[in-house]
Amino acid sequence: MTSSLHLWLIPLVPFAGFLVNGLLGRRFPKALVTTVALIATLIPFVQVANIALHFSSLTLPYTEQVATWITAGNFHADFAFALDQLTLIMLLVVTGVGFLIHIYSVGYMAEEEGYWRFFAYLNLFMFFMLTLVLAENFLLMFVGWEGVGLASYLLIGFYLTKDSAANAGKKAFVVNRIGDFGFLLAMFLLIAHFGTLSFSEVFNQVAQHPEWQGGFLTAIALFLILGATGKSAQIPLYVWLPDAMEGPTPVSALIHAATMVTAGVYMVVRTHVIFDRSPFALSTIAVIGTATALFAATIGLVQTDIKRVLAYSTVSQLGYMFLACGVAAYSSGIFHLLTHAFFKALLFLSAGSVIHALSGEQDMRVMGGLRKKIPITFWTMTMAVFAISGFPPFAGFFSKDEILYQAFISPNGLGKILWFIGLFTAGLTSFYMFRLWYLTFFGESRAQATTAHDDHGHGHGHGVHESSWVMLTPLVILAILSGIGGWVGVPEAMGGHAEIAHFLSPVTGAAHEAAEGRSMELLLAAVSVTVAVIGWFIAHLMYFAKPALPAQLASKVRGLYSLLLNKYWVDELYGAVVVAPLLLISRYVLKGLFDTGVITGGGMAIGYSAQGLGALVQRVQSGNIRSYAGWLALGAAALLLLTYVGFGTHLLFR
Amino acid sequence: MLNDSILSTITFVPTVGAIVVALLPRRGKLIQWFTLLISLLTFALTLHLPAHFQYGQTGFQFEENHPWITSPNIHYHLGIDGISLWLVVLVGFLGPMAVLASWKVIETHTKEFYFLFLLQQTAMIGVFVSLDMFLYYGFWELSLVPMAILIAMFGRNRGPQAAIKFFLYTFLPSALLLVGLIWLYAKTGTFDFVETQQYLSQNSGSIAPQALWWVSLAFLVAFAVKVPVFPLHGWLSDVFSEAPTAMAMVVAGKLGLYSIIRFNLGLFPSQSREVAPLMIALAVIGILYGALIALVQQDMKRFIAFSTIGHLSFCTLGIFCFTIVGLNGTVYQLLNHELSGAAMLILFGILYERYGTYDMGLYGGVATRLPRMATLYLITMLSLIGLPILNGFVGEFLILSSTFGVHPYWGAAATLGVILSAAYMLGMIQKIFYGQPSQLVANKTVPDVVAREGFALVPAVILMLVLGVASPYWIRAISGAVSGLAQNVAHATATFTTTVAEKR
Amino acid sequence: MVVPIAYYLVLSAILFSIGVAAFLIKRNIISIFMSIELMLNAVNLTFVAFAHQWHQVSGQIFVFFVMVVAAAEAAVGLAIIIAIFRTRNTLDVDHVDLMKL
Amino acid sequence: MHLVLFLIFGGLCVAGALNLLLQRHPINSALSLIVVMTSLAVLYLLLGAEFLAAAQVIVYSGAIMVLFTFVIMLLNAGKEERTHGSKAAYIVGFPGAAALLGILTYIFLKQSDHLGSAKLGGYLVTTSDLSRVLFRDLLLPFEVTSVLILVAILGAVALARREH
Amino acid sequence: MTDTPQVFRILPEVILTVVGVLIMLAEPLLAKNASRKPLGWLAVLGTLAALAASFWQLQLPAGTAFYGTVQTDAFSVFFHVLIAGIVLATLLVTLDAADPDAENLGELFALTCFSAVGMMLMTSGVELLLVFIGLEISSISTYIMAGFRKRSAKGPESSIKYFLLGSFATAFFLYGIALIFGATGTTAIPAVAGLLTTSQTPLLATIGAAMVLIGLGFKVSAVPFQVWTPDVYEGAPSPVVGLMSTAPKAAAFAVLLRILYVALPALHSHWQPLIWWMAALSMTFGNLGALRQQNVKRMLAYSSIAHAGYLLVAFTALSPDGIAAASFYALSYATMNVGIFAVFSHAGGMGDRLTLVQDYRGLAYRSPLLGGALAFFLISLIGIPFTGGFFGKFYVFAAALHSGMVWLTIIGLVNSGIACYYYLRLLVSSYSKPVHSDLLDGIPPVTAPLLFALLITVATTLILGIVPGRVLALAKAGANTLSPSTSVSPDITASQQ
Repeated sequence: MTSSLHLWLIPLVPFAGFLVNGLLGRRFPKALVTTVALIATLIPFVQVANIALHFSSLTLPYTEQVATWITAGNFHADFAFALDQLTLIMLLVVTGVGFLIHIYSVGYMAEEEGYWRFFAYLNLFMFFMLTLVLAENFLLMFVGWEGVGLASYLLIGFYLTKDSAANAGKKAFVVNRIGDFGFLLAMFLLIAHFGTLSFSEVFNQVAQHPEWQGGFLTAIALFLILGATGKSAQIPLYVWLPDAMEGPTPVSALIHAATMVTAGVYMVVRTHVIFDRSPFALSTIAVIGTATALFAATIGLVQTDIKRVLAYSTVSQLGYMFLACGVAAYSSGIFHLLTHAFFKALLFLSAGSVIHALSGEQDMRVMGGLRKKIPITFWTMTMAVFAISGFPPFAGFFSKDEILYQAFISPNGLGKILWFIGLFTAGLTSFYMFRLWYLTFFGESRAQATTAHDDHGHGHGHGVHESSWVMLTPLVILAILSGIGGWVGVPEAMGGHAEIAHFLSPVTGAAHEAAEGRSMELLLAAVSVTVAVIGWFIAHLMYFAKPALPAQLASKVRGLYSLLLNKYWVDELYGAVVVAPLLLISRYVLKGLFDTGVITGGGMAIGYSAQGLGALVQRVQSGNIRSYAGWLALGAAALLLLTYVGFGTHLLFR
Repeated sequence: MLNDSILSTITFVPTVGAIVVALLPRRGKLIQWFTLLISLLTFALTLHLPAHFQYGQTGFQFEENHPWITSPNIHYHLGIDGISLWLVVLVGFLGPMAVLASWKVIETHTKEFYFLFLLQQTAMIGVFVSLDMFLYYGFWELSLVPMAILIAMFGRNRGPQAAIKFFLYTFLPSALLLVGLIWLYAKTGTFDFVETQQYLSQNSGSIAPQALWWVSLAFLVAFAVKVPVFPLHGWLSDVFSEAPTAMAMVVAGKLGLYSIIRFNLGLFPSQSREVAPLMIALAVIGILYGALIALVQQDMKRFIAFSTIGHLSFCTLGIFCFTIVGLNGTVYQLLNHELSGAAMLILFGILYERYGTYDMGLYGGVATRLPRMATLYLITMLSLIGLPILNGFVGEFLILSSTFGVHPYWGAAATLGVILSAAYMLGMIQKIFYGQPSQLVANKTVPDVVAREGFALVPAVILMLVLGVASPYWIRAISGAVSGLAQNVAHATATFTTTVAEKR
Repeated sequence: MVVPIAYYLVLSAILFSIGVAAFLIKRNIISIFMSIELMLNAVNLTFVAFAHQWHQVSGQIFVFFVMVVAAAEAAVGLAIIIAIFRTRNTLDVDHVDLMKL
Repeated sequence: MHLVLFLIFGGLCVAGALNLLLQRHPINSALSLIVVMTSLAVLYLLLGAEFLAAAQVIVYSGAIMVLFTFVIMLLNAGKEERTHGSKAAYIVGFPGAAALLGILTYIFLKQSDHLGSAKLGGYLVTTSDLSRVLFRDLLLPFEVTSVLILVAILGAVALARREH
Repeated sequence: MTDTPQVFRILPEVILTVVGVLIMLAEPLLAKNASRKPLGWLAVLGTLAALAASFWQLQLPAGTAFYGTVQTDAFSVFFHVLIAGIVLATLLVTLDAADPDAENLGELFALTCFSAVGMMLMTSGVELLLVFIGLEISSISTYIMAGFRKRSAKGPESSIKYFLLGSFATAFFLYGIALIFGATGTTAIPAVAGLLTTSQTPLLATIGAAMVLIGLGFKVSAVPFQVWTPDVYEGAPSPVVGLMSTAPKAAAFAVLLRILYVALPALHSHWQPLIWWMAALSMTFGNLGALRQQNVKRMLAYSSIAHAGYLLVAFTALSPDGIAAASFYALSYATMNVGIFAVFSHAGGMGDRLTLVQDYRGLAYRSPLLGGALAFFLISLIGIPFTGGFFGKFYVFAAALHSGMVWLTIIGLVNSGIACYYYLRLLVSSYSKPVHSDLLDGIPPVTAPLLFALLITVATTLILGIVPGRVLALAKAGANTLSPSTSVSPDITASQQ
């Protein structure tokens, strides 16, 4: 069935949804808005599922050239879509998780005013994400890349009246733009060296020239990394993700957990041909990934807001994916992306359901004892907590373990150290996840009578209750997926046959087999499980057995605790080092001193000096006839002198 | 038959309209409706051009060449090529938008306003279509007068000073431009652009290089002031804050940039090559300088003025890379920025109509009151900062990629401008639209976007999307003319490198 | 005995510059007016001298016309002086400086 | 003899002119001007322009100077007082006048050998050839002077007439 | 002499003289307080007749009359038409501005006609004597007209200043003629050139030329001799200033053109530096002086100094183009200036009610026609294209640059840049909101003669700006008659390359 798959339809339907809701949504009833939004997400999911079923019979790589976008001189870029194994997985994740979250947000956003605006922006996001994933050249990917940044800006700033939301939105967009700056420079280098931006041509040229090692390829790779860190919230450009929690929870789930933030990883895997040629770039990715994982995990330990904890855990898990790409284990990176999409979306949605239940309350110190009150949310969240902490047989265990294993056996020198830090972070992950788990669901309820701050305005005050079914079904589905999601990639060592690695091998190249063989893999898996258990045990000890312990511990290491609580003061550091001086210079030096001083001042100076000369000239007119006659006589004498002296001297009158 | 008189009709329909406006009685909105009719008619006529434009052909089309004055050999010579084609259509398109924008804001002296407005239209179209340098200089100077008088009449508080400053800033360098023109006439014996171009390219050896250098500098300075390029931008923020919206829309950018492309690159390729490093440096500084000051501007009109300086510096950057891609990007970016810049100015204008102040500090939370206005602002803002599917991105990308190819470090510095533009634009949107409704906004109920304003802005917004997505239709015409220019600059560089070699 | 024409010319030059000097020094408008008459007379002398040298009678005719002009100027000048006297009742030229700068 | 006469009357002229300069009272300067004019008339005689000399005495000193003295008397202009209107007249004026004199005399003396010399009776102009040139060659200027005189009268009347 | 009767050569002058005399005769016949306007219309008719006569002279074969004292050729006709046009416009403006029973209004009309006669004689006279007499007639009549408002303090003062300094300069002019006569033995302009080559004392002629330049420099208010202009223009009534700043100046330039290019082309290496310095200084001095000037008429006095400078630039071109440019500029400057003074005299009246720049605030709103006309003339003075002012300047600088005067052109154009500041200040103030509008209430409604005068001036400026072809042809024909043999230009090209 090699007939055209109409790939262009996949992004276009959500865009149509956006247009319909955007333009006419205000006058539509809520139900109509919901149906339009859901259909606009369902159709691409169905189409992708259909493609997935017939996938084996496709001739790959399948590209679809819709129209030329820009042609100027010898530069050419067009609207072209491509499909291969990697795209298929990403499509499945985006449409699948996207559709579930759409259903969830029907319930979650029911009472919000501007309901239609939310779904319009959500559909817009789907359009840009699908364009990003399906793009066949860097420029179209950049369209998606900036587009998702825009959608996240709109959705973070959805609550118009909240200043903090607007600030967070602006921060997200600007930091993304810094990442896009890197992406742009990479594209310019590509144009300079390859003359084109389409993936197939670039990769063919790279393949034909084995002698190209590093040099400009490293430069391109490094700039791509800068772009990726911007989008996937890695050090140093991760600062916007925690603030992005200002947006509604479904947004955090969809954009800031499952799809948008993984765009960086997808881009690295898509362009792995370039990265393979520069070991330096690969090791930078690995180092950045590991460092971010550890760094975010440590901050996550002490956070009190439930969504902030999940945000830092997302940054940390993305660190793992970057680590996987860093050690050239691209398929395991994608595998972790897949599983992470399931359980992280589940965590956010269940957290949303918890917040919904507590009518807007997000501070864990005020929660507790919800196990009985919201059982289904409890059980689904438990599945997710076990998955993320890396307990077999849940999804998280297989994908995270695969990454650690690949790190351990990776040829480049840092492998062992990275593995160890990864392991330690896995322990921290299980600790803060179970901390969250205990604080939210166990112990007695610490909710004071008046809920502290009701910033969402949608908490209907009558007691804690389980969310409606429209919110719970996605939770259940995602819980199932988090459970069985991992089985797709069970390594041979544990009896599975790593379907996902084989499935992705045509795109990411064959995963290299380790010399030590299976026993080593089993040993490492065991080690990681024990670390997860230790993490759980400590969390159990501190938050279940002796609830007073954390306070004492915190008072003993006061300095470290406040350091972590205030997120290493990174935001303040950026503000002081970059933002404040920039504003200061532009306000006083540029605007004050230079613009008014030099430019306007210069003009005025010329004006006044001319007027001064004019005054000088005017003084001759003293009004007295005799002085006039004097000037006349002098003029006459001067003229006569010039005639006589000027006899033959062509002085100046050129 | 129509083809050889279309340009004259397009140029002089507004003048005829102006004369009729002068005679109309001052009853009700008669003058406004009539001016709208005239501007729509002009726009329709300009649409005739792209319809009958032969894309493959190089050189000028729709040419009209009649002798005008014999003793100094001056001809009435009109013609357009790929570059000026779309600029004429742009002026046509902006006409009706301007009239709609100033429908309600201009209540007193409407007759004078619309008379001078139509005169300004003729002057601008004249600049783009005239190929005889005397005629060109005529229209170039004429375009100053209506603008200056309108600024003086309708300035908010420092109208007269701003008018004089604007006039002087452009008039003084154009006086030197006239010296250059006459000097060229003394050498070539004709004012015709094409003949002068041939003459200069054939026997560039015989003319004293030093004198030619000064003449090209005079040309460049006169045009750079109008763009405005970085150090010569003193007049722009005053004019923007004083001029009525309809005038501020058309004042910056196109005349200066078009003239640099047409005359500096056309007549003095090797001199432009020599001055290129300086101009690129000024352009990049302009980008960053404009963006940084826009970041801290509190007055809306000055904000848009510095943002315009930033964006137009992109175009100057594109010109002086001398690559076909860059030049295409420049002309396209010029088209798009004029469109989006005009739309943004109109938006500021209608906001001023409602709340009566341009100070951003007083605004806040307008989005809750005027959602449709907020959407229009959002889309225009996105197009200005270069969101990919909108029109701002295509030009910017082409310029930056070509600059990066020629001067990587300057290219990288210019790309920083992309970040800053996002920062200050979003800052503006947040100050005005998001957050709690400010005291000014809260207790004043104003209508959202009315039909009249909708007619002015919605076509512009749709065009932003269409220009962003379907750019080959426009670039096809531009690249034809531009590749000719790039070749003769490249050819000149051959001679240039030799002259540089000798100099060392 | 012969007198070189140059002597006459020098004499007329002296008279001319004395006329100019008088214009600067004198305070009374009528005296200034008289200094102009003196300058005209100096020029007449030059004319007659050159007429003698070139044996051209038109030089002397010129003097006649200069006289006519001087007469006309005298009439008008004195009328203006009377008009000044009527409005400012002073003849001192330094007081006649209402319009300046 | 010609030289002696020239020196006498030349000296008289210069003396009269200086006297005009130095006198404080306008009537004295008027009289000194009359002296200058009559001595000029004699110089004209030396240069062979008898008719002109007569005209000079009659028209110039007779008519114009009489008009001057009449007006001086009419306005009974008193002695001038030393008002210092402006120093510019002196600072700028005198060097100008001196330079003027210097250049002219220098040039005349330098060219004097080309200029030839004036002999007494060398070139006598009779009234007949005077009138032939005046009323034939230069007829138009002669007629036009009538317009000039008309303008002068008109002006004098317009300015000096005492309104009702 | 030739077939055409002699009188046809001086037909315009004769017509105007007759009209002047008729006015003088009719004036006493009118009742004591009857309006003198009919006399004005008589003068207008006379000027129209003179205008027609000078056009008619075009088809006469070029030739001299009255024993070679007067010559009619394209050059003289051009200036005759120019002067007649100016006088016509000024008469119309005087008719509009003057209140009917003004004292000795009749004399004013007569004097205007006689001054026109004097100027026309200057332009067509080729005998230095006739030129001198013509100069005297025009000067004396302008002295009298300057002091027209005898009642006011400023009237007589401006007239005495103009008179004393005028005759001071005329003495120099006369001395110049004497020296030229001394060097060549003749006072006929065409003959001088021939005799100059054989004369032993060419230095005298050079000094004579300088003296003539001094005399005429005063008349055209070029720099070393422009001190009188601001005071006299401020004192004289506006219509008269309109006449004074244009017609005598044009006539003086015509005389200068004839003397320098017909009589003394061989001495160009001496007088060209003089004119170069006079031009450069006049432009700079005039423009700088006007920058701070608040009084409108003084400002325009400085501007007339500057425009004299621009015109002198054409002299330095030493080519037929230069002469044509000079005469064209004289015409274009005249129309602009007469036009703008028409507006001032209507707005300010004979008594100069509106003197300062800010008095004119809001003029355009109070009476759009006057405001529009003022704006148009100021734009033409600034030198905006499609107006006479621009084309005049362009043509002058093209001629100058063509013969190598690069630096002068740069100075000139930078000066025109500076100049637009003070013109613009007036233009902008007329379009800004009025401060004290009671002054503006005094402006009478626009009358027929003013309308007609404005029509002539605006139409001429537009024609000169947009289709100057025919006028240029006439100017070039005049230039060729002046220096047919391009004896002047060949050697200069050799020297300056």
